[in-house]
Amino acid sequence: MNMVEAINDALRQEMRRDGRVVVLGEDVGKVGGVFRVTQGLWDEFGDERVIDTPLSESGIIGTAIGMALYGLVPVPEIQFADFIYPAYDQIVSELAKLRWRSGGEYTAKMVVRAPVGGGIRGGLYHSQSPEASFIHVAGLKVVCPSNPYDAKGLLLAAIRDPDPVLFFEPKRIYRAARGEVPEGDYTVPVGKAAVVRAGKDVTVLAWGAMLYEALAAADQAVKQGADCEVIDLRTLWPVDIETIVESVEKTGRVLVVHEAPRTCGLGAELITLVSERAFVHLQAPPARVCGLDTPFPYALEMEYLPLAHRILPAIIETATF
Amino acid sequence: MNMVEAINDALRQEMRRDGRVVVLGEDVGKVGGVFRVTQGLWDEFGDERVIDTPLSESGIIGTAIGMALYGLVPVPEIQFADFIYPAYDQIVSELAKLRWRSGGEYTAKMVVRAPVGGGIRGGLYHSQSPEASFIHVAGLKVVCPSNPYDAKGLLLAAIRDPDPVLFFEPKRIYRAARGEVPEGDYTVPVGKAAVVRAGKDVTVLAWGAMLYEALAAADQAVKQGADCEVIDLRTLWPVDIETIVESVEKTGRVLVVHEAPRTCGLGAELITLVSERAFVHLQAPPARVCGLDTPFPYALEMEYLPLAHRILPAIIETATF
Amino acid sequence: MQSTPPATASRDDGSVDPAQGREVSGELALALYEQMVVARLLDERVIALQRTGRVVQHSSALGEEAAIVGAAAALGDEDWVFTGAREVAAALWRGMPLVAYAHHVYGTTLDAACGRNAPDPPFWKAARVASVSPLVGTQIPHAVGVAWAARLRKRDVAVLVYFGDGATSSGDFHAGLNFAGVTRAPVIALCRNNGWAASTPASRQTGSGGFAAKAVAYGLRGVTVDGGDVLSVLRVVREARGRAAAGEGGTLVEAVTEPLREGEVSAPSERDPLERMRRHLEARGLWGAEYAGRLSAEVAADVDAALAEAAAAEVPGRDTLFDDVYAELPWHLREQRERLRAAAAGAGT
Amino acid sequence: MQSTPPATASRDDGSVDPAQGREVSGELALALYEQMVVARLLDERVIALQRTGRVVQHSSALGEEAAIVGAAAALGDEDWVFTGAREVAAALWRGMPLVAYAHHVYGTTLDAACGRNAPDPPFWKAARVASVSPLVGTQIPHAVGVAWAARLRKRDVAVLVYFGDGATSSGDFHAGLNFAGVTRAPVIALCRNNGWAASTPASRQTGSGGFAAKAVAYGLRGVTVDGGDVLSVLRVVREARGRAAAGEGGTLVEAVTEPLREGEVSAPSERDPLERMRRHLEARGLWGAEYAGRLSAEVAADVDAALAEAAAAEVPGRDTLFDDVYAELPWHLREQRERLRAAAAGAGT
Ligand SMILES: Cc1ncc(C[n+]2csc(CCOP(=O)(O)OP(=O)(O)O)c2C)c(N)n1
Ligand SMILES: Cc1ncc(C[n+]2csc(CCOP(=O)(O)OP(=O)(O)O)c2C)c(N)n1
Ligand SMILES: [Mg+2]
Ligand SMILES: [Mg+2]
Repeated sequence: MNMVEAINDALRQEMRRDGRVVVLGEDVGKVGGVFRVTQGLWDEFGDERVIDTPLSESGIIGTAIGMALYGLVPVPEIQFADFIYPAYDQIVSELAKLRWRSGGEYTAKMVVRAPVGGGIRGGLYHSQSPEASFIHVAGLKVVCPSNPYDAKGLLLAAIRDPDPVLFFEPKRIYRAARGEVPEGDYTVPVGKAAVVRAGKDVTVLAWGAMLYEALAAADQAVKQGADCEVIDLRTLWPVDIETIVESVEKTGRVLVVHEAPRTCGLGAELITLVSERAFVHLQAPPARVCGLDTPFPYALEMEYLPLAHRILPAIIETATF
Repeated sequence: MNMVEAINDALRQEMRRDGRVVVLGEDVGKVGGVFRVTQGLWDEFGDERVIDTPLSESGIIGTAIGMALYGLVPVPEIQFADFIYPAYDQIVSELAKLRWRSGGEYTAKMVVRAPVGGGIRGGLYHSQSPEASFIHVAGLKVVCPSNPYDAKGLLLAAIRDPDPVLFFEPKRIYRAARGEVPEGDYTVPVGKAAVVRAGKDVTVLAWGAMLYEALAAADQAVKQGADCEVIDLRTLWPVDIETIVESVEKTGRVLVVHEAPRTCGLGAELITLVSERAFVHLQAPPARVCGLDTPFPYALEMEYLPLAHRILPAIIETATF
Repeated sequence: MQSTPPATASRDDGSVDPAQGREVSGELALALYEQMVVARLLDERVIALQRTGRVVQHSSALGEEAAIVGAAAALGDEDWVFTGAREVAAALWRGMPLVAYAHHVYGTTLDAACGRNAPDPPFWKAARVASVSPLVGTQIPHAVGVAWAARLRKRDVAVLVYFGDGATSSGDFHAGLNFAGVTRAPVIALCRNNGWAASTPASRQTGSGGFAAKAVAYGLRGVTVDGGDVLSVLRVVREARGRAAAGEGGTLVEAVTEPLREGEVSAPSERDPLERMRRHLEARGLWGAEYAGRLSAEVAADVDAALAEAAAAEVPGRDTLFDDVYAELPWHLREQRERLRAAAAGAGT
Repeated sequence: MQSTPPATASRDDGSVDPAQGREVSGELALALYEQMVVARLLDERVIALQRTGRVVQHSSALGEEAAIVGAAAALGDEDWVFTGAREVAAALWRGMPLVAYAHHVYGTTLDAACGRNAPDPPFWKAARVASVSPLVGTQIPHAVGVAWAARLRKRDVAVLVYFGDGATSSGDFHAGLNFAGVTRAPVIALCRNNGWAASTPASRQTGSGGFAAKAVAYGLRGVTVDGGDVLSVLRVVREARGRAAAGEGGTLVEAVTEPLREGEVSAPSERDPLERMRRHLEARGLWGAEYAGRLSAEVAADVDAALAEAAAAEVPGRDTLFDDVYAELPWHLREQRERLRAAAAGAGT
């Protein structure tokens, strides 16, 4: 199964299991979304549970909040994460704060799905990774799976989570990442990272599509004598701090890879967390290999992305510091 | 002069000097804005240069972009920074990217003014400090003055800057921070920090209203043997990295204070920058004293803010590590 | 430039036509009046507290009580209400106790919102009065979402959402009402047009002339009503509620109000909605000096007792900050709570 | 449920009434037709390139050429144009060279945008065709801002902004047109209603029925026009341009179009706007087989030459990424540029 199929499977299973779950968004109905993630759901569940909306992201999230207040469990789709900004106010000012400002009396649990990241020649407005701008805001959980197994398990966990979850789907590997996915019900817990490559010299933190670049770089690095431990964060916030710190205490070195712009990205937070907690263990400056502090380019997107050839020298530098 | 008067003075002078400058926003006209920052401008310049707009922040920034394209120099006001999110898309997707995406042919220079921060019992929606969510986005400059002299000089520099600038005004000290302000024209350069207290033991980075808390804590810390160097960033991005690194190379210790939530705030970026550049000089874990990762509270706002009594123990801990 | 003259049952002297009003029972008419009297006095008291600095922020409804109470009174128990900042009386009408509102004003431990929000609007879950932020317009799509969900669930539940004329410029007004039109959600969007958004006159808010006219853009029904006339507002919103029940979709009601400036309250004008309703009751023989005296004494006692109780209550403790950010406290908030405790202990507080 | 039937000069057979059209000179009529022919062929060629994977993304205008070209032709040189993704022909009409567009499609060093954007829309500063993002609706307030600024400066400059029916749901449609109504900005908002936003039909986009009806909400004039009839579009937009010049404010034009599916192009229908204009020219004696043959040969040669030239051009170098983020390169971008150079050198690229 690929990621698209795994996410589709999770949606279908949960919609069968829980009649409160509804999917809404632009073009999610009959055509099954731009990436076909919701394909077939409209046929099975009809247009009262798989709903094509007007072209307004603020309206999608705003009305989904109302649906959730009434007791439904909406799973809105934002067609590309780049289009989430018109809904930024509804997400950060309303969705994130509702439970808190109402003393826990009102909640609007939902999972906001959106494809993120570059690598499909989408240019400025079809390639961004906006996680940091949501993690900075209290009250949201943020998830980003890197493979079909996690995608299904995390989505099922997210839909059952009592808090609002942003579920970012790395579109570059929608079809490229394939793997075994159990047919039945299972969850991958929100908040748990996975050590996908054990190693002793450098801890590499990555997620989504860039995980594969980190792994590729790690494979090359080992030939140059640097044995990386690669951790797939899976949940970006609240992050699995224990797994991270445990690894860095062992390796004494840390490197973060992400597609989003470098400045004020999640990488800065991860490095700061590590510096605060494992300072005495650190044997080299923490390092970042990130997207650039420029808009996301079209013709030069492979220059922008933190691909293996950029990660490798940073690993070696960190390992040999 | 206080901050309100200094900002008003800067606007008035620049509007006299440069006929292209227009002020627009909700209630900026006859009444001179909620905090009276634009008071008197409507009388002097009339309703074609000091313009009350409909209640739409996206419309304010969106039309200001058009005005700037035509050659005007808009200085839009967002009544509280908490209300900037409906305009987030126009700011991060359009304003920030216009020069880049048009190969430098089109630009929309403007200064977006907004009061930030807590301490006036404004609660969740009248107290926030959203700088990090804009610094993460390439193409914007972000400024936050802490005193009337800098406020006037930075605003004049910002209006003359070729790039879009977000000008965040710490409302808690709008009237409380007073000082000498030259009558005539002068600028405080965008991108330059100020060392406001020299010291040798710990570098403390702060800005806006929290600068005074940092200074108060530093005054107490020195009695406990910790001599702080306090730096007022003034420009939050692009930050004055030289001044910061030079100081940390000297002190070997760094602490950041800010009101915004801790996670993924500017503090994380500053600490990461320092860790990347001055790792061998660091003698203690870098520290943060920040707003909490909760929404901004009403009754308990003095618990939320990183006041001197919270900064002091962190300074001592850092100094004695 | 209203498309249609506002619906009103008022006579030339401004009072509400008793003939018109007979569709409303004496009991209901008195209840509406009394709710407006409570709202008026509550506003006056809280404004006074604001002057002393004891209360930081309050959004009063002086002169706009009829639009607020009349609309709320048209709903059923199962219906939902989303207010703007000024529609406290709608929550009270639906059963929020006065003292609960007083605790909200003071942000005490007994505030439903745990003192987390600056005053106004309050919410009251038992009566389906939703939690609304002071951000102008954001509640409109929420209200539409509830109504839409109810329609999907085939329940006869309607949703009333209040907002001001300024809010019609917000993107969320557009998003909300557009979704309402497409989904035929049973929503009643009540625009209280008091002519101003802070210092900005309605003429700089829209080029449309009237606000009800905006309904056309969404395929909703639009109606303008004299917002100083509680019985007309009640009637118009009841009609809208009927359309909702019949599956005919949403209605945008523009209630034109004349807010009183704070100084005007002590000298009630002919146009004051309380005075207009008073004369209506008088004409129906429901109002007399004795009743008036008893009512104002009772209301003052109730309001003052509520405010006094809340004024004496405690503000929430430090630890409560961290609750309800998430359903469960995650590690980073646990740490921040510990650190805050330690700093407070160190500072001796 | 259009409020008014669309303005059209078409006769029963779909062709444009020659009597109607005589207000348009033969020269202009031919120019309009030729621009539509160019647009059509360009679309066909780029769609073919997309099929091969050589071009990643393209927003075609098949069947909607008349609405696009007719509106653009109503403007003066000093006027501005903001397109949506499909209005490439408006930029070409105003003088953007074909080869410049071709460079945009391939994202070459000669692309005005330095290959930074995925294709469509292009911009062309010399002709006041603005830079627009593919985000639906965001350009509408920009257009209004330019128009408003021109009005403040007392210049007779109008602004044409194109968008689709889907865009009318965006918050920025509302914000932009609302500001236009209040400021009486000389803007012409051209909604190309092709019945669909991606897979979503107009009936799920709005409950309003027609899109021109939305003008009422802003105090703008609203008019519906047959978007397959280039001369009617020209006339209606000229009228709107006249109102703008006279200080009468903005107009929302709904141009109803019938987009062709890609397979339909080779078999032109009676409703095809090119065929309709062809028959108009024929009726006026402006069209003949010889002309047609020469025209299609010339257009094919021009289009193919432009695309071939751009296909052979280079993509921009790595360092160009960092230019134009700010007016001057700040320290962090200088560092990132160095690091990128080093990594590329290390990787041997
Ligand atoms: C998004 C947003 N922008 C601005 C404000 C500031 N503000 C609060 S009330 C108000 C005026 C509201 O006017 P209207 O909607 O007519 O309501 P009224 O106060 O007249 O009842 C403004 C501008 C806000 N709260 N939220
Ligand atoms: C803010 C935003 N949301 C969603 C999209 C994705 N999208 C691109 S075009 C489109 C449909 C636009 O429909 P319409 O406005 O009618 O224009 P048409 O394609 O029919 O010409 C959508 C949903 C986008 N580009 N921007
Ligand atoms: Mg109002
Ligand atoms: Mg369309």
